[in-house]
Amino acid sequence: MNISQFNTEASDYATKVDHLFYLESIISGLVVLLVSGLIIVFFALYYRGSRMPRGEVPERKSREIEIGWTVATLFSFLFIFWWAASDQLTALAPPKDALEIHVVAKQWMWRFQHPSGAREIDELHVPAHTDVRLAMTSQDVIHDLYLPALRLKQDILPDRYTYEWFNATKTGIFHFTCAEFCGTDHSIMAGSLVIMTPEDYARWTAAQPEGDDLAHQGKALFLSLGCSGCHTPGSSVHAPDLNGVYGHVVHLSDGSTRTADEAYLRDCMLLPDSTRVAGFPPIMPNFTGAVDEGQIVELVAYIKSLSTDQDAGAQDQSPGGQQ
Amino acid sequence: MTETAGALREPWPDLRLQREGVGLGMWIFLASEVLFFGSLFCGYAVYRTFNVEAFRIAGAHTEIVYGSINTVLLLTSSLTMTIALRAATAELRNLTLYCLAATAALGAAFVLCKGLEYHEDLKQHLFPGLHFPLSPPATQMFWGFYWIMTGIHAVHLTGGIVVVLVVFTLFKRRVIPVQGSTMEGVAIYWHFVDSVWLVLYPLLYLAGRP
Amino acid sequence: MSQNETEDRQRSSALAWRLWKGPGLTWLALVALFAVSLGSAYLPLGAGNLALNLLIAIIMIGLLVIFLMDLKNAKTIIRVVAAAGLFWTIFMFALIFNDYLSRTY
Amino acid sequence: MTDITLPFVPPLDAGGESYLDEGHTILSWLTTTDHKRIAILYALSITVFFFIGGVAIGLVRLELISPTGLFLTSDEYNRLFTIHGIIMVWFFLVPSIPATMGNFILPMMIGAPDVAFPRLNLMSWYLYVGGAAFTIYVLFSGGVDTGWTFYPPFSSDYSHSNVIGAAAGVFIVGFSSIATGVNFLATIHMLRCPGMTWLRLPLFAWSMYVVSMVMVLATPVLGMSLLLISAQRLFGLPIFDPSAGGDPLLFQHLFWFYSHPAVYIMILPAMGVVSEVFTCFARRRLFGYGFMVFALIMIGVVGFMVWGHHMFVAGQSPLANLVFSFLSFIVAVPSAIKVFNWTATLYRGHIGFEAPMIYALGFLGLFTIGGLTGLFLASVPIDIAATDSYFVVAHFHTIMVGGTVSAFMAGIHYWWPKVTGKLYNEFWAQFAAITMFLGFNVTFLPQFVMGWLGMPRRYHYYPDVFQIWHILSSGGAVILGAAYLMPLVYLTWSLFYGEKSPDNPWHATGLEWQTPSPPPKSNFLRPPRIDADPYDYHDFGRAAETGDESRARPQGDAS
Repeated sequence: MNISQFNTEASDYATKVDHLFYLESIISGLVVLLVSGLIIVFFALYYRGSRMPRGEVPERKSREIEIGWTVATLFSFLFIFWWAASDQLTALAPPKDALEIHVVAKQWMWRFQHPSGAREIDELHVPAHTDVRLAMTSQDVIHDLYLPALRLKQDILPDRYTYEWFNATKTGIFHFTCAEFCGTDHSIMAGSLVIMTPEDYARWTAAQPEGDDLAHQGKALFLSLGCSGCHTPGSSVHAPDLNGVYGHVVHLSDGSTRTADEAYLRDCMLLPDSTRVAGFPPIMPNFTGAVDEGQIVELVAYIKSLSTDQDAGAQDQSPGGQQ
Repeated sequence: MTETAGALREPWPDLRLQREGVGLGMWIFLASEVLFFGSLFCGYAVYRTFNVEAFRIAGAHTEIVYGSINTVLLLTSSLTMTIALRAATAELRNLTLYCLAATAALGAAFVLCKGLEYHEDLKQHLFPGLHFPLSPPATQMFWGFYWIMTGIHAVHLTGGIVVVLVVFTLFKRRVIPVQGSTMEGVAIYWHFVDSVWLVLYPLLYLAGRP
Repeated sequence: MSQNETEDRQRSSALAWRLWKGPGLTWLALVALFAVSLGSAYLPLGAGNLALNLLIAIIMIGLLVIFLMDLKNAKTIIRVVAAAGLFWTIFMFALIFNDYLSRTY
Repeated sequence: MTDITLPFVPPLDAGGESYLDEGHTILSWLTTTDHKRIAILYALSITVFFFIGGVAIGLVRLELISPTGLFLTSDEYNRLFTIHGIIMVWFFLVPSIPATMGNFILPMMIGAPDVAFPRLNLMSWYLYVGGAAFTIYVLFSGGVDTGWTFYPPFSSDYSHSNVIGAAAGVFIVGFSSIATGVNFLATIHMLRCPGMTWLRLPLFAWSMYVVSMVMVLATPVLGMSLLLISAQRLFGLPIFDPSAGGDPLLFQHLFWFYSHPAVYIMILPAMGVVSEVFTCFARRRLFGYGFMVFALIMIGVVGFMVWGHHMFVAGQSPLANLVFSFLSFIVAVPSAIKVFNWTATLYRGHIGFEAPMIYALGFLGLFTIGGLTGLFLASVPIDIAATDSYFVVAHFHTIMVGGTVSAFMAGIHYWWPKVTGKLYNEFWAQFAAITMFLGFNVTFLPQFVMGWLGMPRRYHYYPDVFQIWHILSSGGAVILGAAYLMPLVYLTWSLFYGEKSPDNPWHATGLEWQTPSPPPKSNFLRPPRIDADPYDYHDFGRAAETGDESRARPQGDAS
């Protein structure tokens, strides 16, 4: 293993983080030099028994000095805060149409699902110069996908989606690992991040054994689980039509409203009672235990595809992950 | 000014300061307790914000009769406790003893009521777990808080009853004089436990009524 | 001797009445508020029910703390301590809700 | 300066014999309500735990010499670093300075015969022992592997270790802290001697005041969070279970609501100690006393509002990240002010190089480094990259071990003659102080480096590119361990063979020095009274003319 798998600046964002790090290192270095320099000078001059005349210490001045360095410290700290916060804020919003890769973490392995349907374990292939968004969830405890070369880290929680996104600029093989303590084999829950040129990535995807993309796999599940029995326009059962629902606001039976994003669709399968759409009977079965996180991802991808086919703009309204 | 001799303890110079000190110490401890219960209320508030309907459904299943009786019992016990403290300050020894006994009895009645209520709840399997009768799942969250909140409150109250009984015995046997600083601390603590219940009552019993 | 005793008893019963009066009135107010709270819970006010009930609870606690716990006669430091508990709880609520209410996913 | 005279005259000690001679049986120690003896009980117990925690991390550092491990399984490794964290945080650092030096010195410093509630004080030690018993039990019943942070759902549903026992131990020891806090607050409010106004309180007393406030207001929230975890684990109440609408992050909020202020519980007393030591050994008044007091209070209060910087990657909202980041920068200001003030205190002094001063300087250097790296972690983008890595480990060890333990040592050496009436060997003390500083840096500077390079924390096996840094760090740990053992030896030695100390060997001001060493049971032979500001080492407006001059006033000179 090589240290460059960790500390390479593999994206523009990583470079920005490093710049901030250098800035703070310089400021900190100066403060340490100042304080230790002063201590050494005072020792050299005023050690007990030195002949240095001590003279008066004007007490009146001390107030001005105190206010002086309080204000100076405050402003330099605010300056660093402003710099850091602007970095943070510009990195917040994931770009639209990012390539979305689903991540499922569990004790102690990683599973990645590409939109093309390709799956991999403990290895993540991504194209360079492309916005990539990772939608992550955990099947058990809290994990954390740490991508050192991209200076990214995000906890992954059970029953919830968290996101991180990047646009890598360097190709190569880098390290990724779990950063939130998750039990016995926490320290070997790691893998390789392979950043490839977009062309290589396309070739790699094409070479993957599973031909169907996520949405098609989802459709197959949708049929085999019997969802289609109710959720089709012509069905005799009174259930919401899923065409175009993704990204739109839905009114729930308890009077609240939610936007139909990934988290909502997921809740519909696992918590049907609290996500029931107004005007529909409570007949949706609870799929907890019947589908795993990977299958939920496929089903959601299918329902999303029902919207993008007919209403290309729908996804723009999705707040999922956006800040 | 008859029996103060045994009341003064190290390191206090006089009884007035000692009483003030005990009062202050108890109030500081209560500030700590406020945060203890405050964090519990904060959890309840967060979860209720996101599960309004589930909390309403779950709240409809608490035993409002027991809850209401208990509220009145505790309010009354606070009254008797106040009188006990004032009587102690005024050196009315018998009144102090009567009121302390009444307070302990009201407290015990509360615990008894609470026990009956728990029994009733358990009969309906209202304990989060496999056989929990309500849905959606967040109703279990409400009941989780119900058990923890009432449980911790009951522990506090039981502790209070024990302390009141001990103080009662010590007064009765004239081990310590009533006008010492002891009553100060006991009374403040008792009122605090009562106040906590006044928050629990609307959160747990009135939440799902209409 | 016996006259002394009667005087004593009279004095102490007068004293007892003074002891009971303030707290007794507070107790009546508390029980009345409790009744209002219980009754209002059955009015269909929607989200207003909990708000009203909590408001009443806060008033009740206020009465209890000020009159029964005698905060009205307490030294400043004790009021500061009581306020500290409250303020720190508010810090906690404010900063935790700052997170929850601004989450979008 | 007006004299607020409290109507208070402490009882006087007739014989004036030392508190150590009040009883020699073990029972007389176990039933004592004397704050000085309780301090000694605490000192002994936290020393035991310091070395238990030290052995645990020693094994961890040994194991980490090899990237693939030497002799432990991953489960054993996880249990070792967890028990190290739990013991060091709750059984050493939190009670370290307050329960020992605070208990011993604080009442004397403000001229009180004892703390306000002596029996509560003893009870707090027994609570500590009770919590300790649970922890020892956990140690022998297979340990606990959640990390000291107890995050659910791992701790509540997935861990196969003794989480309940560990949580119970911490819960109980928390009440010991609350009891100490209540006691100190009441003591400082009610029992100051005549003339001891608020602005004449020495900084150590102020630090005890603020730290007690933090203990009282933060600890209950920790208790509640542990109780909720235990309820979920024991009874299946779904408090943090997302499938019933729960949120594991709520636990993190509650936990850090305590555990960030806990960092201030550890560092504020250290700040108090070094303020005493710097002034005494520089023969100078504290520069900017008022600002120092204000800074302490600001740190105590604002320190409660910054906990979210532990959760920047945990999944809290970006707005919350921004707010907590801002507040974290704000809380760094008063800390920086304090560093500048201590430095300025040396100006035109007569600086002596006795062991307490060297330890205090070690504190100053390491606290500066630790504080500045805190700025890195308050910046969201850097924190995202560095959190949960060795950078964070190095950062908080620099504050808590480099800072607090150095100051703890400074205080132990400074007040050792007062507590025991014996003088320790100055050469060995200076040698240990310098070794400790060097050993610390060799241990933790490599951790900063590897952390920033990408070495995650709590890792049993690690990529071999980090091995060189781990070896350096383990080597430093050996030096550090030796440096910690040295005081144990020469201080114990001094108890039996040390020279008898004069009452005030450092010619320090401060009421605790105006009484015999060791002090009598009631602390003072004559009623104490204060009629000057603290750190009265020289007249206003001028530095002390000579370093040897004692400005220590004879006790009770105004009575």
